[in-house]
Amino acid sequence: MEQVKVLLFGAAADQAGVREAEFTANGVTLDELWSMLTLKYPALSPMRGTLAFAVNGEYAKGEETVRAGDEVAVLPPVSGG
Amino acid sequence: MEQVKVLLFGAAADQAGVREAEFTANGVTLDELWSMLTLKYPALSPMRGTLAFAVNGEYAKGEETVRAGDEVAVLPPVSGG
Amino acid sequence: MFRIVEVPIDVGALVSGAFRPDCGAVATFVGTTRVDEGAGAEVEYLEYEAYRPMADRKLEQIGAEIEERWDVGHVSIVHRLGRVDPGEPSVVIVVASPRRGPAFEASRYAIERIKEIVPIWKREIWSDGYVWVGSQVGTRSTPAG
Amino acid sequence: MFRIVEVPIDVGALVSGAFRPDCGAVATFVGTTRVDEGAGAEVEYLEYEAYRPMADRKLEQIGAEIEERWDVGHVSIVHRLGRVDPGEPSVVIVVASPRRGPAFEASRYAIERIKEIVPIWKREIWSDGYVWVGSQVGTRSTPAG
Repeated sequence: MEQVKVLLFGAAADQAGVREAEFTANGVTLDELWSMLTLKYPALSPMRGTLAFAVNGEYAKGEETVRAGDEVAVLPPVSGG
Repeated sequence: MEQVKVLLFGAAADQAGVREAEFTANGVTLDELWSMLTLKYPALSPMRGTLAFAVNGEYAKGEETVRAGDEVAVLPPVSGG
Repeated sequence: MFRIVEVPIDVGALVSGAFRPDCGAVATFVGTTRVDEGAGAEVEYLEYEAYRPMADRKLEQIGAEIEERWDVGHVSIVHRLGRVDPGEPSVVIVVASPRRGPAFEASRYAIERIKEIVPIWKREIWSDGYVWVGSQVGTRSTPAG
Repeated sequence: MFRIVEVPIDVGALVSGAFRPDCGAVATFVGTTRVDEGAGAEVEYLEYEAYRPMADRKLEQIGAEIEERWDVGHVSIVHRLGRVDPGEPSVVIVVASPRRGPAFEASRYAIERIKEIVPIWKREIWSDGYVWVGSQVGTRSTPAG
């Protein structure tokens, strides 16, 4: 399988209108995956500056490589507590 | 009545061997009362530097005047909490 | 003990669970739902969601950071998800230490770190819509309210 | 609520009693009996005494000082007297505030002030004698232990 699973939370899930998406990708950067994501869900675009990302449950930067089978999370500013 | 009641607490009660004493006094300073107290309970003398006093339930300095009917308390360093 | 739960938190049991004969100080922080008011509306409740199990691991990470930095005998953090009504606890932090300085510092550190790194989000549900705290995205017509 | 008691303190009830819809933060400090060890002996329990009603009034004074200095919605201080066994609470301070900064600061202030101005004294009862904390007067042959 060549799928990357993307999970969206909080305000990002709201803006995209979905909490989960799948993309056919392997060896792309998080930044490239973000482009694929905003192509499909353009309402996410303005949020870019506020978002963080996680790959397989750990924070990751835009240049990090994503492989098939990875789980990517789109994380708005956390507001626990 | 011309009596001043003196209450002793903690280590001071231990050193004096009593928790309460009465002195015939009116218009003396706390320092003068302290002299009367140590005359009766000499073991208290070495504690002077560590002690505080209260007159009628409020902290008071050595030069404060004590009148008949007042309640004086001899207070070692507090250690609540 | 680090836990994310979807039921009310038993604060008393958490605090008592931290008492130990080798510790003289237990500092506790409880975050509760506060009713803000603005623009003729008010917060009715908060609703929390988390990215799990990442959020669970980040709570554990905060516990490990505390044990590296301070002399502590016990650290518990419990965060609630779902609807939390006004005055109810959403997060409880309990730190026991031999001395009070480390207990106070570590409990404060824990809540600051939760607000930095734990993937949990809250919506304020107002009488006239909701707003995601921190993102200011929602359905209220006056989200700054 | 400021109280000096001679029975175990119900910490959970005190903390829950501070939850209010206009406050988002509840900071609690609990002082517990710690078992020190030294010179082949150990602390078996603590024993507290107070000069009342001055001690009661001084607790109330601390509450008033806190309300002058910080925006708080609730302050409780309960101090226990008599024998307090290892791991048991001798003092519980609970402060609720709209925001966490004042809650942390005020709860810390309360315990520091208690140790400064409230006429309460504790003895450490060791296996080989007792010592008045702060005065170093007692029956132990090695009171520095």
